[in-house]
Parts: sequence; structure tokens; C-alpha cells
Amino acid sequence: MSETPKLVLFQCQWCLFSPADQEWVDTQLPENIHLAKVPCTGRINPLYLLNAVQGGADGVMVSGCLPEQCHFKTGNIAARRQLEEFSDYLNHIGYEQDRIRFLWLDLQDRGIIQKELAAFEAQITALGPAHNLATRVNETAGGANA
Amino acid sequence: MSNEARSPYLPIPMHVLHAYYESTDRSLKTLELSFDDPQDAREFFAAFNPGQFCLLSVIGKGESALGVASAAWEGDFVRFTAQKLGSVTNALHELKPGDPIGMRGPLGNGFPLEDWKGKDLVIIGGGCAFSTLYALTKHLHHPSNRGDYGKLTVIYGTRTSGLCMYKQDIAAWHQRDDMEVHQAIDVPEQDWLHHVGYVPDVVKEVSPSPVNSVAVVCGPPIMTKFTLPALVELGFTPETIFTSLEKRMKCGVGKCGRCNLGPKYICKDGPVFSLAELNALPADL
Amino acid sequence: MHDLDALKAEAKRLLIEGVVDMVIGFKAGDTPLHPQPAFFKTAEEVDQLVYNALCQNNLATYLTRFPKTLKIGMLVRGCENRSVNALVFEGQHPRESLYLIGVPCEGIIDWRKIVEQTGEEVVSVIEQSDNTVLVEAKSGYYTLEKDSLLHESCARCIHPNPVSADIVIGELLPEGDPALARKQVAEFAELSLQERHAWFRQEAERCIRCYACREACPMCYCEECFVDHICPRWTESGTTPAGMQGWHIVRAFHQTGRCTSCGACERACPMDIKMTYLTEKLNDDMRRKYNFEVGLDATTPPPFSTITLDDKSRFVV
Amino acid sequence: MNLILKKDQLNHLLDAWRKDYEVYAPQSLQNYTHFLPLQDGFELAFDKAHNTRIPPKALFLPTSEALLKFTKFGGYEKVPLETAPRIIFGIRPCDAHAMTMLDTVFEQERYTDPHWQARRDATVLVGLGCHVPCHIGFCTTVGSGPFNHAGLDAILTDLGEIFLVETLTEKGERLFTQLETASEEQSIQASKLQQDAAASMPIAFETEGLKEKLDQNFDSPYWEEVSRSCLGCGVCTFLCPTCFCFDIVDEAQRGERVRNWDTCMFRTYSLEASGHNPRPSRVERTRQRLNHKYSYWVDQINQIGCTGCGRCVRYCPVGLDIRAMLRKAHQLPSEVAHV
Repeated sequence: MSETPKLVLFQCQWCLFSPADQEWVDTQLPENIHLAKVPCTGRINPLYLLNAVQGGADGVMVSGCLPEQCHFKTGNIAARRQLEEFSDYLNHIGYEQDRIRFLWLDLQDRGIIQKELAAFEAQITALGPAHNLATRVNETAGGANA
Repeated sequence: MSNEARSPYLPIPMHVLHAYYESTDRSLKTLELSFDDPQDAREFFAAFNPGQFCLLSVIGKGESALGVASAAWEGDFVRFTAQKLGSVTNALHELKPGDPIGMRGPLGNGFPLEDWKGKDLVIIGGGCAFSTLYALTKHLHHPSNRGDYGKLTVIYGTRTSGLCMYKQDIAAWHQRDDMEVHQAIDVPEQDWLHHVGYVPDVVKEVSPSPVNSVAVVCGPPIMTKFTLPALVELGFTPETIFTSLEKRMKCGVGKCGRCNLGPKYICKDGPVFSLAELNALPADL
Repeated sequence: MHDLDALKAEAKRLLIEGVVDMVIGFKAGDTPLHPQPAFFKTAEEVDQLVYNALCQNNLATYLTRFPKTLKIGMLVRGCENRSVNALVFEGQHPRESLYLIGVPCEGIIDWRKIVEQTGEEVVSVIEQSDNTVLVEAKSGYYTLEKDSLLHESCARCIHPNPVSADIVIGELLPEGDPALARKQVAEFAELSLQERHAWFRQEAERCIRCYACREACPMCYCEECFVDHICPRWTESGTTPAGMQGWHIVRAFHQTGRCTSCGACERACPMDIKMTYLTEKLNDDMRRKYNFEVGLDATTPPPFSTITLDDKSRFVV
Repeated sequence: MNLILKKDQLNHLLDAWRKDYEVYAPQSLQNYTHFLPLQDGFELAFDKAHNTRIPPKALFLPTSEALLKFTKFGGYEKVPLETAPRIIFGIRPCDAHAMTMLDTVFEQERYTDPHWQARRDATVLVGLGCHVPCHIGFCTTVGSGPFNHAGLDAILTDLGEIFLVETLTEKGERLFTQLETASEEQSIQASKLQQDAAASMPIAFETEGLKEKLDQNFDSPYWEEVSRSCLGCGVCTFLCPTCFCFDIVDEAQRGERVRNWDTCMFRTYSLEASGHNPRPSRVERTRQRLNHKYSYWVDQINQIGCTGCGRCVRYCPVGLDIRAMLRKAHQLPSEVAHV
């Protein structure tokens, strides 16, 4: 029995060029996916990822634009070394690296985010819930808040 | 006798009665809180003495120490004026009437009114620290208290007229015959009728007589630093000059250790100290 | 062995000729196992200079506490020199107002390892030329192998020699074997995920949050540390599992590409908590992914502050 | 009342206590000793170090503790107090003496800390005297001692094969009911050993007139000198049995108001909302730490606020030694008290 995994999506608000995709993300995002829109992937500080992971996220997806298509020119490159290293580092202490995924979208892409999220959810369901590091979850949400 | 039966850390459940801005630049806001449980009100006012402070508690934000700005006779509410500075005071500024809030108090020693009986009083305040002096003045205005004290002089300075607190009430004080009010602002403004200048200079200008008289000073550290020597110059002895001190406080009941001034804790042994007591303590402010 | 007289002579020259306003070194501690960092301002004070394998602090941590206009002389070993370079690169002190007296380092002794063998009551510790240490304790005399007493970070040190000192006193030592440095990370990586997590929890949750590791680290000089932030509160402030893990994760991560593996954090910890296994992983990644070694000079920017398009890592899908 | 406890009966007695008490005793954790509850097959660790790394104050004032829980509709609810009966076995006299000082803070008549009081009332302190005093400790210098009785309900003296048990309070007597009384000669042997232990400890620094010297040199450059190499960490205060400062923090995500250990050595300890900090650098903070223990405590309870356990000396990362600092303080000039 694998209950639906709790996912967090850090979505750069520029990267979904088609209004339909952005509309879907804003309104029909499945219940178990928590959305955090950011002005740019460069704005995502590893502490955001840590807060998501400690808050009980089984998987975290960061979606942004392809390197040359960033609305802020180099925003999406600035943070990627930090985020990538942070995911490698969390793996070092017990949070599988596959639980953090980066998704780079081309401006022409349509309907990619839905598919990618579904694939990511399947992958995380296979991995199972992430008990390690989920220490900041309130008792009411069933966290290991010992 | 006050509320030591309950845990000293458990706030009294209160709710906001009134909330209105006190200064034109919206940096000061006055909150009037009333008690959810009348029994708490009785206990509070049984132990309350002007000059005491309380720790206002906002859930998830923390607590902040504020002087009580209302006298007991004004009614079953407690008034505070908060300057918007940190996370707790920001939350206080967003409170609307009816919102729940916690309050721990009354804490501290407050003004030694018993010792001052029969004496003239000079009340010198500056900026938003005037709140506890406002409570003291209102306490003295009550017919049953006013007779115990002699001449009452109030000197209240603020940077600008907009920052002056309790404007209507203080304006009415000018008409009272049983007290003398001197207001001051730092920089001259259009149609400002009172003093212009810093409080220490205004004190020298007013030069209240030290004979059988007590002075209370409450204001920003810079003002207290220059007002105390001015009073000593006028002839006030260190035993007759009092001030209410400000330092970082957390528990408010003399346990967390951070508001100490030498062996004394400002929250438990103060916040009101005489200059004589202060001179015996190290300059660790 | 360090040539103490030569070090003293150089330090005195610097002060007498006014090359620097102050020389940072060590002086005899009040207890034999702990020489104290010392700040010499006059030539006479330099007579108190002591320099041996028990000097366990990274002196570069004091650099950010003095005004940038102050001309500072400092005794630097390999890791300290690289910490100073990293601080100079981050604009914490101009290199021209620094005079670095380089000392090739044979490794710092972990005083806890001495106490384990000789008991707490140590009277004196004397380094001897044949790489042994003579310890006089209440329970008798001990001659111990120095290599067995070295702190783990020093046992796997790659850069014992100062890299950019103004003068080097003592002969240079052979460079360490990089595989040795990787050994700890490789061994830890072989453990299963749950074993790694169990070790991380066991070490992190003994912490009492006294922040000695933060204050001992030269690269931790923030005016307001992320643990002092209130809105938002990045990690929990208490010694709960969440707070302790959050603190250890982020403190080490802030040293990525900045930590010179000096081990001062572990030596300062009163609870003997192991934490270099976190920073060594990050240093190893920086070497492996970006071929970057911190502090070899004061000009190459660390990986997180450079932007290049040709990264081969998982990022570019 | 002096009793005799054979060493080989000790574990048996501890097991008996465990039936209706939670018994804490120093056991080894990593390579230091720590007060841990006894589990089956426990192993006491008295030989390794004299004192546990963290003082037993942590069992009464935990490093982190919830004071209040937030209820859903914006209210507060109390946290249940810990009243389970406990025994702390093997506490050293310096740590127990420190507990009596902390009682004067947490059990004041007007404001009693319920969390502290509940734990103190529920706990019996069974001390183990230091028949071989530790090298760095200086308890006899500051009014404590290797066999000081302050704060203890009973104290054991190691006489080789047996312990001589002196029950000091009614709580202590209840624990040692089946033991036979000590013979006259054993009692003499124990008290002789106790005096020798105390006498063997050198006086680390002169405490006569020390308070006046500290008070009169509040603005002296001495403070800058002794604190120059201080890192400003919390080791000396967190490991000190008489340090009690704490911070109160609202952890919104946990829904609790939490009390954490805090220390005057940190910048944020005295930083005011206006940005002013009365103790901006390590100089003022070191001055506060030393003055609090060697001057302010003396004003408050007429005792030096230090029991000489030596932890701050052993574990300071830069080797600062409070004994040396106080020796220097005693040589300071004694000007006229500042007016």
C-alpha cells in the first residue's frame, strides 16, 4: 500500500509560456502537490528545499526555463550549482537524490509539466514515503515531531 | 497574591477592545485590551500599580514588554501603546477589535506612590516611553488620589507634534488648574504654541523647584542621559529622581537572566529605579 | 619541529619595523593541553610566543574581528593560509595589510586522544624529534606516537605547506596524497542510506547548540547567522531533532567551496561531535565537479559564485 | 545516619530503586559520561571522568522545553508537568551545590517556575563524593568541596570495598532502609578521607576581596585583555552547572512556545529591538559572565555563583581558564568605588 506521496513544486512563474499550462498549475494541481511559485529559479535558496524536506515532502521538483531562455538572463543558472549540490549533499545524509528533480522547460513546450509531474509522482511512489529528515511536521499532520 | 498560582509563563486570555493609531506617521498604535474572564481582571487590578509593564503575547510571534498606559479607575481594560519595530509589534499593529491576545502581568515594581505622598511631582517624558507616565498622571487625576500629592508638573517632549501621544487628553490638561503642562517638540512647526527644543533644555527652562519634590524621567536613553544631570543641577537629590529603565526582557519574572543591571533585574527589581539606586549599579545599559 | 626562535625573531622584526600593528600567534595556555591564541603588539610580548602541535585553533577566525585598516601579522599553517586567502577573496581583509609568516605543519594533536591514554591530569607535553610525544601526567610518564594522536583532519591533510605566505620558516613538507583525503568520503558513501542517516542523526542530535563550531570557523563571520533569523525562522531554535539537523545541515553547506578542512570546528566542539564528514563531502564534490580547491590563491572565485553554461551535471536535462 | 553499602550490592540496590523510580546515573555516551536513565544491563561510568560532560541541571532545565502549546482557536494550553519520581545517582557535590543556587532563581516566592519545581520535588539526589579530587576542579576555593552536602539527599564515600552512605534528608533515608549502620571506626575512616580530599586541593585563587576588585574595575582594560582570544561561543556557560539563562521562542510550525538554553556570550542575548546592544562585543559579555558569578550572585544570595567544577576550564576551545582570569582580577588596583 503506498499512499499518495506529498510533493512540492517550486515553479518559476515565467517558464510556462502557454497560459493553459499555467492555468492548470494554478488551479488543477493535484491535492498532494504543494505549489510554491517563485519569480525565478535563481530565487530558490537551498533553505527553501530544506524547509520543504523537513516539512515532510516526499519529493521536490524545481521547474524553470532552459539556460538561454531565462527571463532574467542568467537567473536559472545562478542557483543551479547550489541546488544540485544541495540535493547531492542531502543524499549524503539520508534523503535520496532522486527525490529532488530539476525540470527545464523550453518556451515552446506545451503540456510537459503535467506529464513530468505524473512521472515524478510515480517515481516517488515507488521510492515510498521519505521518513528521514521529515522532522518539522506538526503533530496534527502526523509528523515525527519527537 | 498576583497570579503566581498560575504558571508565570501562561498569558491571561484577553481580546482587543479598541485599536487606533496614536501617531500621524502610524508608527505608534494604542491597543485597549479587555479580559475574557472577569476574575482575571479583579486579580490584575488588585496587583496593578502605575509604572508596571506587561508582556503582550501574540501566538507564533512571541512576546514583547510594554508599559501599561491606563490607570485602574479608567475601567476594566488595559491600554498599551506599541511602536512598530519587530515581529511581535508588527503583529500587534495588525490586531483588530475582537482579536484574541495574551497578556502576562502586571510585572515589575511600578512607581513608589506611597513614598511620594505629600510631595510635588515633576513628570518628564519623551517619545513613546510617555505611556507609563500617562498612566501615572491619569492615576493622579482621580479625585481620591490627587489630594495626596502637591503641585503636579508634566513636561512631555516628542520629535514632532505628530508623534505626540494621547493628543486630545493632553490638550485638555492645559485647561486643568491642578497641574502645569509643558509640551515640547524638537523642531519648530507651524502653529505650535508650546516649547521648542530638547527635553533637558525645557526642564532647565521650566526649572521646577526641588523643594519637597520628586522627579520621574522616562524616555529614550539619550534623553534620560542628559535630563538626569539637569535635574541634579536644579537641586534634586539622587533619592528624589526616578527613572524607568528599558532593556531586553524575555520572561519578565527575573528568571531568564538577560535584563540584569548588576545584581538587580530590571523586570523584577525595576523597571523603576531611583538615581541613587542607579548610581550604585554598574553602567551596563 | 618548529623553529620557535626563528618565528620569534621574525615576529619581533615585524613589530619593531612597524610592518604590522599586531602579530597573531599562540602563547602558553593556563592548562598544559591548551595553548591560547595571542595578539602581540610589542616586541617584548613576543617572548611569550609558543608554537607546537597542541595549537588547535585556526587563527584566521580572528581576522574578521579587527578593522580592515589594521596591519596584521599572523602565523599560518597550510589550512590557515588557505582560510586567509578565502577571506581575502571574500573582501574581509585586504591582502596588502596582511603579513603571513608561513609554517609547514606536521599536524595538530587532538588533546582528547592524549587524555584518553594518560588521564585528565596532564602536567606537561613535550614534542620530541623522533616524531613521538613525551607526556608527563599524574599517572606517570608516557611516550606516545605522534601520528596516533593527530586529529583526523590533519591525518588526511593534503596541503601542509603555506601556499602564499610572505615568508616560510621551516622546510617544506611533502604534499598529502589526495586519495587519503577522499578515503573518508568514499568509506562513508559505501554505507547504506539508512546507515548514513543514522550516523547523521546520532552526531547531530548530541549537539547542545553552543555554536563553538561556528565561532571557531574562520569562514563563519556573518553579522547575523541564519539561526538568529526570526522571519522566517529557517530552522527550529531548539535542540529538537528538526532544529539540530537543520543547524548541522546548513552550517556545513554554507562552507561549500570555502572550507579548508582545518578541523577547527570538530576540535572546538565540547560534545566531541563529528562534522567534518559533512564538509569533506562538499569539498570532495567541489574538487570532483568543478576541480576547485579553496584558498590556493586569493583570486579564483569559488564554484557557487561563478556562472558557466557548460556544466555537465544533472542540471542540464 | 551513616550506613554501609557493599559495592557488589550497588547494582542490586539500583535495580530495586528502578521498580518505583526512574534512576539516572552517569553512563558512557561516545567518549564522555552523561546522565542517562538506567536500562537493563546498565554499566556505570565513574572511572572515566569526574563529571558528566553536561551538568545535571539539564535534567531540570532541559536544553529545549515546551512551556505552552497553542490551541487551534488562538488560545494557550499548559504543558503537563513532569512529576514522575526520579533518582539521580552519582551526582557530584559541586553539581548538587549548584542546584541549590538555581533553586533561588526558579523557586522565588513571588514567581515559582512550575516546570523546575515539579522536577525538583520529584527527584532525589544521591551524591558520590570525590575521594580522589579532580585536577582542574577548584570547589574548595569557592565555598564548595569534594564532600559538600548542599543540595544532596544522601552522599556516598568510597572506602575501597564498601561505600559509606550518609543520609542527609528524609527523602534520602527512605532509599537506604535495609542497610546496616556503619561502625564507629568506619565513620572515622570516612570523615578522615573526606577531610584529606578537601585539604589536598590547592586554593586556585584568592576570593577574599575579589568581589570588590571586580566591582571597582568595571571599566578597566583588564576585561579587554582577558577576553581578547575568546571566541564568543556558549561552551563555558552551557556546561556550567550554575548558568541558567534561557530564551523563550515561539515555534509557529510546531505550535509551541519553547524555552531554550541561552547565554550572555551571544550577541542576540542583549540586542534590543531599537538595535542598541548594551554588550556589543566579547569584552562586555565576558565581564557579565564573570561579574554575575563572582559579584552579582554574592549580592543576591551571599554565595559565589560558581562551585568550581572546572568544566569551563576543560572545554573552552581557546583554553581560557577562569582561575587565571580571577587571579589577575585579584591583582587589579582597588580604586575608590565609582561615585
